Amino acid sequence: MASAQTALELKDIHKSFGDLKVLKGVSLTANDGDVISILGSSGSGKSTLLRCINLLENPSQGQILVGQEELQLKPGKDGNLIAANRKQLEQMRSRIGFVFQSFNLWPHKTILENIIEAPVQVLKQPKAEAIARAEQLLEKVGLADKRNAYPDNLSGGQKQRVAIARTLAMDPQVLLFDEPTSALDPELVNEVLAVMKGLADEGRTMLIVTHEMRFARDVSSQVVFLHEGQIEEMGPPEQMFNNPKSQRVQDFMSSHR
Amino acid sequence: MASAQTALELKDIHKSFGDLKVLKGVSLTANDGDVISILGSSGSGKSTLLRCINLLENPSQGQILVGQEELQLKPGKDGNLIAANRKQLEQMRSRIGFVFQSFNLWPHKTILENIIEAPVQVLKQPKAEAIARAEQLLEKVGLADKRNAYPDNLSGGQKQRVAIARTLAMDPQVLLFDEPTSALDPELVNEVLAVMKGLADEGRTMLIVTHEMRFARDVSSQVVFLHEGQIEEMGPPEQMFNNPKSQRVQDFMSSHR
Amino acid sequence: GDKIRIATEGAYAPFNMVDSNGELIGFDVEIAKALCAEMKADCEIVAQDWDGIIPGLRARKYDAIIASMSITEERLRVVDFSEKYYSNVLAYVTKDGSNIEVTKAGLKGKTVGAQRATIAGQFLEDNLGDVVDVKLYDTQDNAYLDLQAGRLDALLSDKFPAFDWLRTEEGAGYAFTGEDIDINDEIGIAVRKGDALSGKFSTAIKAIVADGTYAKINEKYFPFSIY
Amino acid sequence: MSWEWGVIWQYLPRLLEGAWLTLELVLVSGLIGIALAIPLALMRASDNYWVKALPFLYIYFFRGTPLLVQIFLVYYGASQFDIIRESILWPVLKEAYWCAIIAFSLNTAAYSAELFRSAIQAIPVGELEAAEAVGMNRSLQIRRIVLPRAFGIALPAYGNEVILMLKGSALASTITLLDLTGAARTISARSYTNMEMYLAAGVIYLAISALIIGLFRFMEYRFNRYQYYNHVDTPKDLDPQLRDPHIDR
Amino acid sequence: MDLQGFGHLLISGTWITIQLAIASLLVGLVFGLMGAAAKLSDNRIARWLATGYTTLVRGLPELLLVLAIYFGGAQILMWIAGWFGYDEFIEVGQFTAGVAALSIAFGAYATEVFRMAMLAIPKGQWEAGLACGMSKPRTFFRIILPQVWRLAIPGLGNLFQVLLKDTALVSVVGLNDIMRQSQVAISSTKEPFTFFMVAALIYLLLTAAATSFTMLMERMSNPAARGNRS
Ligand SMILES: Nc1ncnc2c1ncn2[C@@H]1O[C@H](COP(=O)(O)OP(=O)(O)OP(=O)(O)O)[C@@H](O)[C@H]1O
Ligand SMILES: Nc1ncnc2c1ncn2[C@@H]1O[C@H](COP(=O)(O)OP(=O)(O)OP(=O)(O)O)[C@@H](O)[C@H]1O
Ligand SMILES: [Mg+2]
Ligand SMILES: [Mg+2]
Repeated sequence: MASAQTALELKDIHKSFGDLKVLKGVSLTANDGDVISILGSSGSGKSTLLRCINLLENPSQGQILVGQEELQLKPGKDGNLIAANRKQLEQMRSRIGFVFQSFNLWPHKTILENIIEAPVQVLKQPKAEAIARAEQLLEKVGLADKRNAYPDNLSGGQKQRVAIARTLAMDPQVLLFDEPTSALDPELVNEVLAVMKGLADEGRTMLIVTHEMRFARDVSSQVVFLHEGQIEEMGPPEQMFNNPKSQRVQDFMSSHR
Repeated sequence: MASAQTALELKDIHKSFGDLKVLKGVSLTANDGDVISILGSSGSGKSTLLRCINLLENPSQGQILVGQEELQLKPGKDGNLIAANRKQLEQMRSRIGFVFQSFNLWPHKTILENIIEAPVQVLKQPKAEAIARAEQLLEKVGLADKRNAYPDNLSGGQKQRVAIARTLAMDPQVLLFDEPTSALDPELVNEVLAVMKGLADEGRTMLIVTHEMRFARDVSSQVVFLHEGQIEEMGPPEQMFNNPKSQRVQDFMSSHR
Repeated sequence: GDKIRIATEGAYAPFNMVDSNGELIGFDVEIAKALCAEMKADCEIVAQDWDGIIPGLRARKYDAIIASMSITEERLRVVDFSEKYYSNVLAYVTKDGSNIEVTKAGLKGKTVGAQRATIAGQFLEDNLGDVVDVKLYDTQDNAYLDLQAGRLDALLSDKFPAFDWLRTEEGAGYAFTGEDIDINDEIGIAVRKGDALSGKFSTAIKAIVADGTYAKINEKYFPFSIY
Repeated sequence: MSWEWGVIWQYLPRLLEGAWLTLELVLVSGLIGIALAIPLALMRASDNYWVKALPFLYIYFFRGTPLLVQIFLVYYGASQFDIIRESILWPVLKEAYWCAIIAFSLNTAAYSAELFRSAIQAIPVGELEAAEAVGMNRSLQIRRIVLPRAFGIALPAYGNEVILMLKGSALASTITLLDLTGAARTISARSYTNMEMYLAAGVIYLAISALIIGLFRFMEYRFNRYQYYNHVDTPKDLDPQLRDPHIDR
Repeated sequence: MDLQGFGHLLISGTWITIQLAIASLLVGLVFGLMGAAAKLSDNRIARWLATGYTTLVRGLPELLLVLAIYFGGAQILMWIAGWFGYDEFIEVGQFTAGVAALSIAFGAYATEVFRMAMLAIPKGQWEAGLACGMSKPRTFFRIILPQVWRLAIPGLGNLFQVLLKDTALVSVVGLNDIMRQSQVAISSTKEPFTFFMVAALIYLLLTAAATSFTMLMERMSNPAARGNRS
């Protein structure tokens, strides 16, 4: 794996909701194999940043590149940027995996159907192949025996692991996680973190919004601290946790041990 | 105030719900001016006992006397005792005030209407008189300015104070309180306790189920400890708090400081 | 009491219908009034949907039906009738020049309409039900509407109301076809079983026929006698 | 009141023929109604003001006026115009059967569209975002996620709508159709046994309702399987041999 | 509104329709309250009767119900009266029969609405009334019923819309409502489309009026939501 290859690049992302400026110019580069943790207090814009990357939220300004390819944007009616080319957007989204805080599994499909849905429908994989792959993934997240269950029958931690498997089934270049463990009971958190740690060890490129300090410290290659819509400081975890430059980060770290 | 006059007497009250024996023979006498706190762990039958007094719950066995008058009971269809004479029951209920944990104010009536409802409808007081009295009571609980508000516009503490005023408007011989502060935020609890303390100082006869140890100790003349449907021990607060005889009460007190 | 309540349908021109004032008018109504005058009775005439006109009588909503009702065996089982106050024949109405032969063979596969719960309707069901598509309407008016709309190839109707309709603007392009069907159909006044009113009406009918009142009313509607 | 039970048996075959027509009317117009309701519901759920407004008027008209008026408008009303009588639509509009189907379909489409719209709007946003995030295009989202989910959510309410349609279908009798009510009315018109016929028809209607309710229970069970799913582990878990801890999986 | 001289007929038909709807609403509400009370009562027979009533009526086409009550109502009434030795003729007019049919149907649905509303009122509301010494009926009428209205009105509003439209069915038995008057007009003018369309528009106006009325009632029934009057 060529380590200097860029997997994802954000340039000067801005985002407002009405008068409220939530992101005020965020730039960020993730190379292949990077695991970037995004920290910041509530309301600092972490979720919004992540959602802007695959245009679940339309940014007001900025550029987004996946691999070397730039996502074509054009101004929309409400002043925000929208995709200029839906086909390209859909294709790019299929290369970016997004794991939601609240899982968002499709309740009317079985676990297996949840996982093969996108590969079959979007990537046009043959069904048999998609199923074989899904079974591998379920094995990996430790849920091989739940293939025919429905999401409502699973615990929170199991649901989140299925959500991760669903995302991995698309074999995305970059994985985005928005607080993947905060909807879970403390006991279930570890299940999910273990799976994510496994992914990091495999060399996956990941951006993770999280409040799990220990995880951010142990797993990330980079830690980004967001404050009022801007990057206050970023660096390797040792530096960010042990001697951050910014007072804001120091305060945050000391209150979050 | 003749202090030896009996205000309320319970003799050997039993109550079962199906197979579950909740009260197993409780006898209790409250003289005029007594403030009796009833303590006990959850499920020990405190609420049930209070509700049996004015037949919101039908006891399985026992006698209830308000003043010198005995409530006439007869066996009902389900084996519990029911009022033999509805008129007497209604008349007795009008002499026993009940303050609910969850206030149970009537949301479609203003505060003033809530208070005058029973005096006008049950005691047939002239409306003007009832209003004058209600205004005095609102003054007393510190809510004179809310007379035309509706319950939904009040805070929890204010609601409970209105509920107390509503009960006082009937000028009852005995007041029963079922955890009058446990549905409230800690800040609001004090509002209500202050009003209750005032009532105790006036010499009202009160039975109070509560978890507020400090209040029970400072205000009561008697403390009753209920355990598994029986009176485990009763006595003046100094004795009950400082050197209870029963091991059960000692344990309870030590875990509830 | 003395008051006699009489029901009519109000949708069977020219025998009974409603004018734009909401008043009931027509041959039946005038006969009813003449009979009441003859009997010196106080009468009230009410409109009633045809479907329910006999049940209404039996339920005592009114005491008599003067609504161009044929005297039939089936009806006689549930009500009594006075003697006839006119005689009816059935006739087919088709589009002018449609050349339909109104025989069982000629009507085969055609759609023929009539009003529900009438002699014409029963005649169709009993005699042609197996070869033609019989459509039954709540009112005669609706049947005319469908004839005009072209949904019906032919309409079997009592002859006189159809005669009246053919004279109107809407009826202009239509005509009687084939022979009249005389099914020995007499029109009488229905009353509840055992009610003495039937005799009184019969007497009164004879009286107005005799004194010329009947003929005068008849003239207003038809250029020939229908008694 | 003397009841003539015999006539019920005598005319039962004709009543059952009528019941069959009733079922046919409900089924055919129900299917056409859904086909119309789905695009209408999607339009109603749209964010675009104009796309939303058009079906609104349609729905408002059909929900605000009696079905009887609608049937008469289609059957007697349309035939008033020569243009319609001379158009190619006439062979269809000429038939009372199709007029009833048209009126019932348009009517139930309006009601069902509102049902489906609220079902679509009840789908948690996250489930749609999840579809979007994996790169599904709009039509794929609608086909794979929105409609199946909305259908599952709307199913119980839609069952009620079908029952209402069954009851509404009695109005077919006013435009010469011999549906269950039409048959009962025609028979009683000549035998004067109103109560007996209405009673018999009523019992048949209740039986059909029960049938429809049962059908929808079954459909709901099949379609919303996930709500009824009882966790049964894969067969290998049931195999005692494989449950032996010494066998490495 | 002239409509070739038939405008006034339609207006009088509208008036009949309105009378019919309002009378059926009032009687139907009584049926609904009684039905709900029976369904919630301790008496098994009352519950059983009420359940029979609602299942039966809700399962039958309204048209069939109108026909059955109109043609059979008097017979049944007289039959029942006969048991009590009363043999006189019982008059059931068209209007009465129409109101009976429509209110029986309305009442069956209203039963469910009221039952839901009654169940939604916290038990504590009853207890607070009883604990002051109020009798059960007094508590019901002074405390519970006013709150039931507030919860039931949206549901009743929907039912009223349905009722308003169902009045059209009564034209089948010859009551001179909007529908019947349109047909009378059509029989002279031969313009079915025009008159049925006018009828449709009148119904739309009526349902719109009913909607605003419901909204008004909804506001009136919830004094607390009208704001703090202090
Ligand atoms: N759809 C929206 N419309 C309006 N304001 C929004 C919207 N989404 C987010 N915001 C606002 O944007 C700000 C940033 O929100 P965001 O969800 O990105 O914060 P966050 O850093 O993820 O916080 P948390 O840790 O609580 O999830 C907040 O003030 C929020 O209220
Ligand atoms: N209506 C009822 N039906 C059946 N069981 C009941 C009922 N009400 C109370 N119980 C049971 O009776 C027992 C005593 O209940 P009660 O409410 O009197 O306890 P308590 O001492 O007031 O407890 P807490 O402090 O939690 O309010 C409990 O086990 C409870 O589950
Ligand atoms: Mg967030
Ligand atoms: Mg309690």
